[in-house]
Amino acid sequence: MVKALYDGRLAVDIAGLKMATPVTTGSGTFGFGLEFTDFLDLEKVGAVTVKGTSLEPAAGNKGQRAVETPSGMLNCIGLENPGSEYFLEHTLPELKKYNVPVIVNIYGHTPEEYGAVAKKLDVDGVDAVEINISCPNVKEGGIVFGTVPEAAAEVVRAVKANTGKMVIAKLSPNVTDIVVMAKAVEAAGADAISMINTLLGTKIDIERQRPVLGNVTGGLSGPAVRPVAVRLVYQVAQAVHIPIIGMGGIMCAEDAIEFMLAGASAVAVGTANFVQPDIAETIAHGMLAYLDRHNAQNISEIVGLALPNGKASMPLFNDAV
Amino acid sequence: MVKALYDGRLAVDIAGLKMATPVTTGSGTFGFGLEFTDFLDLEKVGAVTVKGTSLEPAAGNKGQRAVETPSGMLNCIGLENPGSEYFLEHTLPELKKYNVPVIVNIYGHTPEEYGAVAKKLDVDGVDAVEINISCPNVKEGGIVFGTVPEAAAEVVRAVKANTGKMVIAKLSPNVTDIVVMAKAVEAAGADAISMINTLLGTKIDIERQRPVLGNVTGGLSGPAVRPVAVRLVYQVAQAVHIPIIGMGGIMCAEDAIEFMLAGASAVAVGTANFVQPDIAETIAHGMLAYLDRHNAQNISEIVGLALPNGKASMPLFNDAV
Amino acid sequence: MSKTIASAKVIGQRVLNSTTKLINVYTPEIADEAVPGQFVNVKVCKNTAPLLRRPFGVAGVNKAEGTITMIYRIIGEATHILADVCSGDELSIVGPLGHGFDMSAKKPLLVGGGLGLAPLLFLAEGFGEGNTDILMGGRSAEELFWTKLYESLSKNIYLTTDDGSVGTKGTVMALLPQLLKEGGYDCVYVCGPVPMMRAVANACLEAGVKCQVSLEKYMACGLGACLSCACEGIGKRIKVCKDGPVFWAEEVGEW
Amino acid sequence: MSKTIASAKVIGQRVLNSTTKLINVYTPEIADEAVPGQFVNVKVCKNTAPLLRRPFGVAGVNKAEGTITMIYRIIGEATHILADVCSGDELSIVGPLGHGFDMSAKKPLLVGGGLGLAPLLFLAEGFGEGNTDILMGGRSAEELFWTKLYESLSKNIYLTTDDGSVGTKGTVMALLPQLLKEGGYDCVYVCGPVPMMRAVANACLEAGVKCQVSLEKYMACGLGACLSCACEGIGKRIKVCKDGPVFWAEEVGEW
Ligand SMILES: Cc1cc2nc3c(=O)[nH]c(=O)nc-3n(C[C@H](O)[C@H](O)[C@H](O)COP(=O)(O)OP(=O)(O)OC[C@H]3O[C@@H](n4cnc5c(N)ncnc54)[C@H](O)[C@@H]3O)c2cc1C
Ligand SMILES: Cc1cc2nc3c(=O)[nH]c(=O)nc-3n(C[C@H](O)[C@H](O)[C@H](O)COP(=O)(O)OP(=O)(O)OC[C@H]3O[C@@H](n4cnc5c(N)ncnc54)[C@H](O)[C@@H]3O)c2cc1C
Ligand SMILES: Cc1cc2nc3c(=O)[nH]c(=O)nc-3n(C[C@H](O)[C@H](O)[C@H](O)COP(=O)(O)O)c2cc1C
Ligand SMILES: Cc1cc2nc3c(=O)[nH]c(=O)nc-3n(C[C@H](O)[C@H](O)[C@H](O)COP(=O)(O)O)c2cc1C
Ligand code: FES
Ligand code: FES
Repeated sequence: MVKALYDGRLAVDIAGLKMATPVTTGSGTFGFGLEFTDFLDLEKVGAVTVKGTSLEPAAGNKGQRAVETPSGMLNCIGLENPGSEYFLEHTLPELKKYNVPVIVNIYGHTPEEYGAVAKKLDVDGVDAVEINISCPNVKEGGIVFGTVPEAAAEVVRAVKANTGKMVIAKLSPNVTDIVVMAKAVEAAGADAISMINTLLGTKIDIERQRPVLGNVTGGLSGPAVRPVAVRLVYQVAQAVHIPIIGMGGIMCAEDAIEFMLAGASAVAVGTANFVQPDIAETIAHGMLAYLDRHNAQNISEIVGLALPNGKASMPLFNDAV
Repeated sequence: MVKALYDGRLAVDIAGLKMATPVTTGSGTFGFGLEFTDFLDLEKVGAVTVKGTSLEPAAGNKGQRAVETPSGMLNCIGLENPGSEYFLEHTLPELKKYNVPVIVNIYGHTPEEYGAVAKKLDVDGVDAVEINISCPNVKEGGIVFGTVPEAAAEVVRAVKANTGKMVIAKLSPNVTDIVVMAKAVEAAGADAISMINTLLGTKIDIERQRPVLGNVTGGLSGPAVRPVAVRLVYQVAQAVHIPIIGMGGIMCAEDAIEFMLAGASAVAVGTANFVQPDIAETIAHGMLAYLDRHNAQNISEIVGLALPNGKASMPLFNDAV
Repeated sequence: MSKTIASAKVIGQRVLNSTTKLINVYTPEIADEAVPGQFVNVKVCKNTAPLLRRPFGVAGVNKAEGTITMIYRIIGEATHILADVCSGDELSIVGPLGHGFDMSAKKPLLVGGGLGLAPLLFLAEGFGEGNTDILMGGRSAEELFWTKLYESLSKNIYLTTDDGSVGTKGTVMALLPQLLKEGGYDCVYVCGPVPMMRAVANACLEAGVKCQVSLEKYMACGLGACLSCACEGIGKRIKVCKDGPVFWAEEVGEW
Repeated sequence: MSKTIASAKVIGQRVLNSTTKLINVYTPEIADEAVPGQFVNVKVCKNTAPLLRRPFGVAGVNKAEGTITMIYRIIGEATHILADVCSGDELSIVGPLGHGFDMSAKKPLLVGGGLGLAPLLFLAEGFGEGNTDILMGGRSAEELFWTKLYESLSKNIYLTTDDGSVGTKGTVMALLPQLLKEGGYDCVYVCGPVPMMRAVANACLEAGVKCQVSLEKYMACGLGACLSCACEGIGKRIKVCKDGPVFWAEEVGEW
């Protein structure tokens, strides 16, 4: 690259991870990235976060795995994945052909297992690991690590001890006080936080009188949850010093900017990839327009402006008429 | 009434509170009921649950108090109300002209204050009190009573000690484990549970770079939250023995039935009153049609059918084609 | 005065300028009841997003034909959808809502800006042809399709634009003091942006002329039930949707 | 074979029966690429509700005119909206998706029921006029608009209805065994309700005739990314949207 992408105006550095745009992808919503190359240029995505990967292959849940809800969807994939071995042998070499950072979302059933996956993935071509301690769809592990601060911290420590990569802890919204969780993973050494994973929900088929999803409950994502996600980012941003990757219902550049104003240093698009498969690239253009409109040079300048202690806020445009 | 409303097919008895239909109204979304008499017959609503009432009048929050979100809305009214005195003097006499049960939603800043309001409202014309221990929009009280089991129990006990009316405890969804909360209020003597109150959320105006709501955060309601609400009802219904009044995003009869299949013995319509001011009556007709379709005599027969131990489930209609 | 939920058939709509449209809908129950200053609450589609109804002032009524007119700015999700509805489509409309203007003035002056000119149009109609004067302020000539709408209703039309592209340069305040002094008006009716309404109300109080303002607050229900629109009035809490949207200037404690 | 997101203009749609419509849209990129058995993923409006795209089989293509045809049942939120779109409206369409049918059969028999007959129509077109026989099952005469659609494409049309109102009374299984024995077919292509596909696949396996099935699973992405549609294949996990929707009967481990 002779010239930085977008003149470097969208470049961000998340705890050492250099991204050409602040936009990554929600794990599990972008496959391994390769499924989307017909629609966008992977190198114009800030980073590709791939599907949750475990030590061994996993088949996930039986029965119906997804269903739409008002402005959202429930899923109970149950972390189906081909396993770390397969990923390293077949997927990573393909991803390495692209000049884009790769974040691997990982999960295990015990802290040791998390550590083992992290160690396995401590290879060239993987730029960061994101610890999924918040999946509502697997019984062992998953949600408990995401709701008990000490359990979460233990997982983070196990991963940190086993990798030289940057470590992101992904938080669950299904807690009374997310700030406690955020502080716990920060203290345990997480380099960044990503949030939010899905909200636990369910849907009942009233004619069959049974839950629609094979796993009974599933994770709610999409625009429906955005107000909750922005609120949680807003709270955590005031409590921790490590960067936040914000997500939950981002459908367009404006939504992404909302998260950044609330304190996220980067964002991820999840469910939106299903609706608009080129969205992870498209958002960059909307961000540039926003920077122009607000006379800002770099996207980092807007991070946290809406917070109470909101560093220099920019002049108020668009006064109510 | 010579003939019971709807031949009694929709009649339910919630811990002694007899309702002609299982449909009541979400507190704060139906005013004092009187605002809706142009649109529906109040006597065809199962019960009227009125706006949260406190000992003294309260002015609520400043600034913008509501904003739409995808398939939902945020509000930060902040429990503005004219106070219990005014309610007893001016509103209750009006409501008493209708042959419909009245549930008064109450809140206070201390357990003693909750008790005092309950005592004041222990009068003829009030059929039940609903304890709001879950309002996200007031700083003192409100949410803390809704997230700490012992605090919730204390409020319930204070109210029970001060009223002869049926007591409903209204739960907050903003907790890690709602079952613990439900069991706490049950053990403290609550006669019924209503759930859910709103999810805490926020929205940021990206041009003004400030939160939209005067109170920064607000409560998310409407169809967006329905999957979360149904999941919570489904969990609590398996854990307690007192009846549940289910709510959160009900827009039509089908949605109401979803809650009842998940274990709610009655339901409340909230945000939907703003969209379709006759909805609390209209839903009854959809319920009758459902009973006919499923060869059921009384609406109570469908309560909890979708639960795992789902009492006798009815034959499966509508098989996937 | 009773309110209804009506399924109103769209009769037609037309473009007023690049961001403003006028729509006529058939809804005899509401047309029969509505008085100037009242508004309606419109659901633009059946989906859950957009979820809430949107409030629009009644800009005119044809009782004979059973229609009402709304004039709206295409600004966000719902108004974009509204701009696409076709003749024959049905809209769910709740109304009429709120309280209208006091109609006892002998010599009324209407003052409006932006979409505030929509409810005032119905007011001009209510006072009858040639019985009102109107002072309107806009950003530029682009907004002056309004003069065409008022031409046949008001006697004198006074104009100001921020850029001076038509009429007097400045805000309505550039003309108002003189009009109040020399026009012999016994009541001023103002609807527009808050700074305009506040300035006009103050000028009227000073000049000893009665003044009614039409407030706008974010509304969820429009029925007085949700308290989204509640604010401080002098000595009491008021709900803009139910106690208003029209208030005497001196009733307003919080703009 | 590359996929696109296209903004496709609606050319027109027509009613096939009380709950079924046929729609033509102009989308040359997809028309150029699509082969029988593939599907497209359609966003019916810009709102966030309905949120997800909806998958529909490609029921026909006119490469010369750049159009594709879909046939759909009006069943829920999205298809109700789709039924209301007008000529000239734009739909966002992602496609073509998945893998098509194997086209190497010399004497193909198509077997379908319900909307499964939509993708088979394109398959009949693909084999060329008069080169396919079709066995179709329906509930009653109401569904038999399909015969009209196949008339000019397939040579023999065999019919069964549950109620016997047209054709043979019963399911397709009332005729299939005999057809397999006497028809000389070298491959059967089946698309319809799961019980039908399973029965047909078993009968084919027994009769030693090759058989392709087109599966339907709830899909969120249609791109192989979300695993909503993943299920057990023989010896490996398969994604219906990407590895299918067409599979050889013996690949399917879980219906
Ligand atoms: C009593 C009253 C009368 C009105 N009369 C007119 C009129 O005659 N013509 C006209 O063009 N506009 C009128 N408005 C404003 C109109 O309601 C908003 O422009 C409309 O709701 C915007 O909807 P949207 O989905 O297109 O935009 P959104 O994207 O929802 O919002 C755009 C802007 O409109 C404001 N707004 C949105 N919803 C509401 C609401 N429910 N209540 C108040 N403000 C809202 C938002 O705060 C935002 O600033 C009136 C408002 C009120 C309260
Ligand atoms: C590969 C494939 C091809 C299809 N081809 C056709 C076709 O040619 N013609 C046709 O009429 N239908 C077809 N369908 C089914 C069609 O996708 C659904 O009928 C449609 O999505 C219903 O949308 P709705 O909003 O109207 O109904 P909803 O209210 O969303 O659902 C109604 C029913 O459709 C099912 N459904 C909804 N969304 C999906 C989805 N994303 N994927 C799978 N099932 C879903 C639901 O489980 C439910 O039983 C196909 C489905 C798949 C997976
Ligand atoms: C189908 C699906 C699969 C997901 N799989 C994972 C996963 O494997 N690991 C993980 O940490 N999060 C997973 N998520 C959560 C998303 O990464 C994201 O946190 C969440 O969906 C919120 O973002 P959104 O609303 O933009 O989708 C999944 C979400 C969906 C919808
Ligand atoms: C504008 C508004 C005001 C509310 N006020 C109260 C209240 O005073 N007390 C209370 O317990 N709940 C209050 N709620 C919560 C509702 O009663 C209900 O629990 C919640 O909105 C979920 O239901 P819904 O999604 O159907 O609206 C309020 C909700 C809204 C939208
Ligand atoms: S908008 Fe609900 S009270 Fe005024
Ligand atoms: S629908 Fe997403 S993988 Fe098949």
